[in-house]
Amino acid sequence: MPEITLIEAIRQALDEELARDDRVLVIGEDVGKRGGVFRATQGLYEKYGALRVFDSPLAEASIVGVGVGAALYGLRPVCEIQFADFIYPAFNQLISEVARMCYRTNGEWTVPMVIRAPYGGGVGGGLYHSQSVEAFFTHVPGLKVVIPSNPYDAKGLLKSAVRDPNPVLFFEPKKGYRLIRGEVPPGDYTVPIGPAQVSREGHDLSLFAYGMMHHYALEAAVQAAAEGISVEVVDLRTLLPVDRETILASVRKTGKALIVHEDTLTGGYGAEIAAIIASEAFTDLDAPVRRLCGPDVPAVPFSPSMQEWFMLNPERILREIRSLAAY
Amino acid sequence: MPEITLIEAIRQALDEELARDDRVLVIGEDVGKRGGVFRATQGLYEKYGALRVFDSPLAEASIVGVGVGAALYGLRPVCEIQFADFIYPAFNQLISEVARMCYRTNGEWTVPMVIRAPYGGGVGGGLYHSQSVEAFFTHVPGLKVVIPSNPYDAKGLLKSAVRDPNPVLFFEPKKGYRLIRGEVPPGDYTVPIGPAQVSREGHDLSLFAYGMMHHYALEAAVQAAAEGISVEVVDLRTLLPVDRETILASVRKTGKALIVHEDTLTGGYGAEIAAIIASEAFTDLDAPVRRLCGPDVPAVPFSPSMQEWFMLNPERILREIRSLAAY
Amino acid sequence: MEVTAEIKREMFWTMLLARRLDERAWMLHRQGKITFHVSGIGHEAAQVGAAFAIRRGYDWVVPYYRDLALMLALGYTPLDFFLGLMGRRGEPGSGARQMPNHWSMRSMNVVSLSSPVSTQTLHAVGIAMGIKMRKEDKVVLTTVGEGGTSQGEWYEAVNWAAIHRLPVVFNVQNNQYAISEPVSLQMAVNSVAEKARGLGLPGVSVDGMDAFACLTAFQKAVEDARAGHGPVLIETCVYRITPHSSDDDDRTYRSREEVEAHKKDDGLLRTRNTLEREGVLTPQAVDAMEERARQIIDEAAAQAEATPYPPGEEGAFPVYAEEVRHA
Amino acid sequence: MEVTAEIKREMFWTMLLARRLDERAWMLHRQGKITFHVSGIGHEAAQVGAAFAIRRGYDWVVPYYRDLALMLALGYTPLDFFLGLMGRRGEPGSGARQMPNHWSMRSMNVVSLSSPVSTQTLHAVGIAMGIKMRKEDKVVLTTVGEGGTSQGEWYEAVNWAAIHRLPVVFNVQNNQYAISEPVSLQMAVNSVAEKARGLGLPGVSVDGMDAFACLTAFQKAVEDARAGHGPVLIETCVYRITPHSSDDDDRTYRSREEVEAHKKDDGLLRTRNTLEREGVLTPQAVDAMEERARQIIDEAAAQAEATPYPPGEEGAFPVYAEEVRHA
Ligand SMILES: Cc1ncc(C[n+]2csc(CCOP(=O)(O)OP(=O)(O)O)c2C)c(N)n1
Ligand SMILES: Cc1ncc(C[n+]2csc(CCOP(=O)(O)OP(=O)(O)O)c2C)c(N)n1
Ligand SMILES: [Mg+2]
Ligand SMILES: [Mg+2]
Repeated sequence: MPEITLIEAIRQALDEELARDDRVLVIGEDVGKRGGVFRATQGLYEKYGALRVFDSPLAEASIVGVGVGAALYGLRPVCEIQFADFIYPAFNQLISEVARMCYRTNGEWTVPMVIRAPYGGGVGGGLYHSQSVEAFFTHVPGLKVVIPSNPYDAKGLLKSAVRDPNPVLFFEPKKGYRLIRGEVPPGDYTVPIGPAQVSREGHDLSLFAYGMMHHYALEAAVQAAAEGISVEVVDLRTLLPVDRETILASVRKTGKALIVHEDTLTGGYGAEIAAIIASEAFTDLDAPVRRLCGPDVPAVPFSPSMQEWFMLNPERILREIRSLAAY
Repeated sequence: MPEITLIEAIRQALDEELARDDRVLVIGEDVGKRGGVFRATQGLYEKYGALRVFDSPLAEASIVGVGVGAALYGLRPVCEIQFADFIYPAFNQLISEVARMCYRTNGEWTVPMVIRAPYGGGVGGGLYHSQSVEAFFTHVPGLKVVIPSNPYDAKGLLKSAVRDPNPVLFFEPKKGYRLIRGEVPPGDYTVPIGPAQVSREGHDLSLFAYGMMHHYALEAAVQAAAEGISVEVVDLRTLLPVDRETILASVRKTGKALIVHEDTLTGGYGAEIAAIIASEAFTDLDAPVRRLCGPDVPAVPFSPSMQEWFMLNPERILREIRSLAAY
Repeated sequence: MEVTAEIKREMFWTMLLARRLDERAWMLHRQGKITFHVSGIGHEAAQVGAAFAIRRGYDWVVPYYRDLALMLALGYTPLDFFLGLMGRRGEPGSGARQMPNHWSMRSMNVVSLSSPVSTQTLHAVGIAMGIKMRKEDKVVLTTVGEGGTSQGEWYEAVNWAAIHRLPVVFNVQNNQYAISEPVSLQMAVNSVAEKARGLGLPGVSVDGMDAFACLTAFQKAVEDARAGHGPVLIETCVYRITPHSSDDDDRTYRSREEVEAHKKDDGLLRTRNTLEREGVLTPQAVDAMEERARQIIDEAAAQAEATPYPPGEEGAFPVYAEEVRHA
Repeated sequence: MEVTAEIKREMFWTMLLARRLDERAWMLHRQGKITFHVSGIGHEAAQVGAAFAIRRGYDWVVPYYRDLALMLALGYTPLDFFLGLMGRRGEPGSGARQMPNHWSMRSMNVVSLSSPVSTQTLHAVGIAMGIKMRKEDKVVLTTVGEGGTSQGEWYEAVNWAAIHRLPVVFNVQNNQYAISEPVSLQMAVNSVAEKARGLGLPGVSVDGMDAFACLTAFQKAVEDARAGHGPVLIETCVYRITPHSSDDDDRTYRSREEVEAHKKDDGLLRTRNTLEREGVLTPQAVDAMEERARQIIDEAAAQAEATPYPPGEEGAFPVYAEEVRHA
């Protein structure tokens, strides 16, 4: 099987979905001739034309709001927000409209649509090109939230998202766009939205992560193994709905839970996972549930020194693993 | 001391702060002649004039964004969002600007401002006049988030908010506006932002709540006492920064924690409290941390029957208390 | 298109039915049988002018909460209306999840409405994108209040439609107030039509008390849009004869004289006079219509009152499309 | 106000310095010494025209990221610029937390900038509210790109200022592109000035390659705003001679011929020719300026390179005003 990058997997998924279903269209800033600032839509404008690979005005509320209209009409819009940091102008549309159209109409209308956005730090992007925004949306019933960590999942999950009858927020760890390579079969396949994946089995503790942090978690787990600590790593992949079964099964097995995310700690996604474990696996726990997350500052600072201070890495995860294993 | 309503306490705080400091101004929809749709600003337009009690265009991004500018200039804006449900158009300003002005300028600029909004359900307001929105903001470093439950705190905390050098989101449980009465001294006093309050001592379990749910929690605690269950009730009051000390001290004493909020469960504020307790009070816990929250649907439905289904009440809290106490 | 006597009578009948329904709603509110009403009195002539200009059931409609007359013209029934007011089982738009006047009628291409103003305008544009992609000759009619035009999302929608010459007729029902705020606090120009011109589309202001002037204006706009000449904005100058809603007290911000003066020039009266003068209606025919309206309304109200609330647990779904039971 | 020879030379010097600094930034990027640059080449004449029209240090400035020449005119130094580019300790606007070109200079009433486009326009309006409240005769100059005018927040800001006749000069630097998207995908009108007129304020388009035409236009606007006649919008028609940023490749969306043609009519060249023709500058004087610029730039770049990064842990503050250490 060919090895491709994360961004190429995404591009392939878009290309194949555009080819498969003429209701699919891509809407976003610079997605046309420019092929997207990260090249996720490269070549698609030439292939499918300006109406199906649509350069929007510089207005995110519009990208999502027009997407809603298109979905109501019967199309399958895939909206691109250029950086996750710029999703906030669309927040009203996402919360007030996208998330609750189905509920508020008792199912008379639904808005099958995908909102894609590159997220995350470690790329020298400073406060406004590094943000992790998932926690704002994992609190919102009616949305699905997906974060792939590798090319295989990215392609398969994005295809599932396009075909899902519900709105799906699809956040892509942009630091991994060209860094992360993996085997991806050419042609059609899907990865279901919902199930998390145990990406490494272990029995001393369970480590839950997603996106770039999942890679660091795996690295740390390998090093921990060398020290005799057996870490089970779970790639959450779908953040909403939460895959409680996989999470709880793992904790019941290992008795210890470490949740790792790049987003800031307080009120982050990890809080929900910790709360679920604390409530549902109480009697199985041999140690407190730990969270290793970004520091509670507004976002990643620009200067390389402060960026490094902010970001997690395998070494810091390993330290936390050691500490928890020793509890 | 005179007994006044929650809304009157808020009106008094605004009135007194406008009188005390000529940098204070109120900005919002219908806050002028109309005196606010809930009458929080009644009489203030007549007293302080159209520039200091300012009827904004129907545009929440503007209300907050113009507030930021006014704060940068040196004023102390108190922005009113007519219903918390309508805060989303201002989300970009709140997250990208308000929360991080201080951090991103290394303190060169700060935005001392208050954003007030009535929130919560049980008022027949349906999906868009009933929302609890606090969890979107308790995840945001740089903001302070305050929710008073009674007139005394409301007046004292609002005054603290106006005088705080940081941006403060001030959410008011609108169901209690006229329902909740309490003693409030005339004239100036403040209640500090930060500390939670143990509103009822107990030793069998700790119940954490805020806003309207705090009242229901107290009611339930009284009934529980009659059954021989001693419930310690904590009114969180300031949601961000989190008062970890008060929370943990209570759990260490009782060994059991129940978190109650009206907002939906998944990713709600209760998740953070549960996560903190699970991590910091692990060895003190005699039972799983429980959350009793709104159901995971987009918001409160309109029909009285479904509204009742959605909303918590003292009876449901009491049932949860019994169950946890029996663990 | 010729406006036959029959069409004129039908227009008058729709206006009359809307008015009497609306008055009944106010009465039900006074009787404590409903908790909330938002009224369209004063807007009927303009709405009927719009409704009769489109191909109903073929073209798309994205309405706002004052559009009772428009909705009746589209086949919405008095029973539907009362079920909505009372939040009863079988309310067609939302299964009683939404507040009254939050219409949705898929069979007639009428899209669901939320409460935050102006979000729907972007949906209209998205639908028009679909129409353009599919090379249909349909038109989208969307409505909003003049206060709503202060929202950024409204501007973005009109701008997008103008850029891509989409078949949208933007109707702004300028009733001179947004709750308490007069137009002069929403815009610096004399009419919303001027705003349209600044965005590159035709802007037309029409006397909204004149149903037939409105009809003509909308017919022209619809024709142009259908022919591919791009969007048009029509401002219908109406007057909100009632308070903003049953929660409002308009005596705080406008004089009784002002309101009374407008009542005398009301669209329903004017249409009646015109049609009687033209010989299209006789006083007897009007009396008969009044009688018919009363009967229909009595029956519908009684039927709605006899309908139970939905079971509360129905509030639990459909959060996701998979949970839809009644679509 | 007379434009003396000295002023003209100073304007030219500022443009020249900005250009050479900018070119050096591109060189540093090619050398791998910096990771990111966003360029103002092609905008200098217009920016200098604006800068010299206000009372610097007295009036307020709310800039955007291309405003290097404007900032230099306000006292921002080449060292400041390099510290920002390199993320070094002591970077004045943000302590190296922000990406390059995210200026802030409180001593000169220059407000901090974020990355999401157009949010700042509302801040300018809020500052003007303060000016009006305090009855000062100050003016606010705020800038944005033409793409930024597609954002709802921009519209809301201009609308608010127009309604209340606030002393704001809105400068839109129309460089014909928003990254890859031409103006025709942002608006249906031929100039941003037309949009202004639709909102009820004067809109002026001026040749942004002509520094003195810009100066005149801004002087008039500033005078009007200062005199209380309300806001003015000035569109400076410039051209972005470089790619959008160092991350961009503009060959995907515009021809080399187009770019070369604009280089020949560049504002720096034109000003030089004009001033030489007028006898205000000699070729020798220009050479001397070039030499001085080179020296200043060499020194500043070397000094910045010799400056360390801030300690990473400084990223921990100041999230709240209480934590400010360097203000
Ligand atoms: C985003 C948002 N903010 C505030 C409100 C509260 N609100 C409901 S209607 C209204 C006034 C609307 O005025 P206008 O658009 O002129 O329509 P009208 O009611 O006059 O027909 C306001 C402020 C809202 N619904 N949505
Ligand atoms: C809200 C938001 N969306 C997207 C971006 C990404 N982005 C940065 S600059 C830019 C184009 C800006 O174009 P324009 O306003 O014309 O200014 P110019 O760069 O041409 O000076 C875009 C899309 C952003 N910064 N903010
Ligand atoms: Mg109105
Ligand atoms: Mg541009």
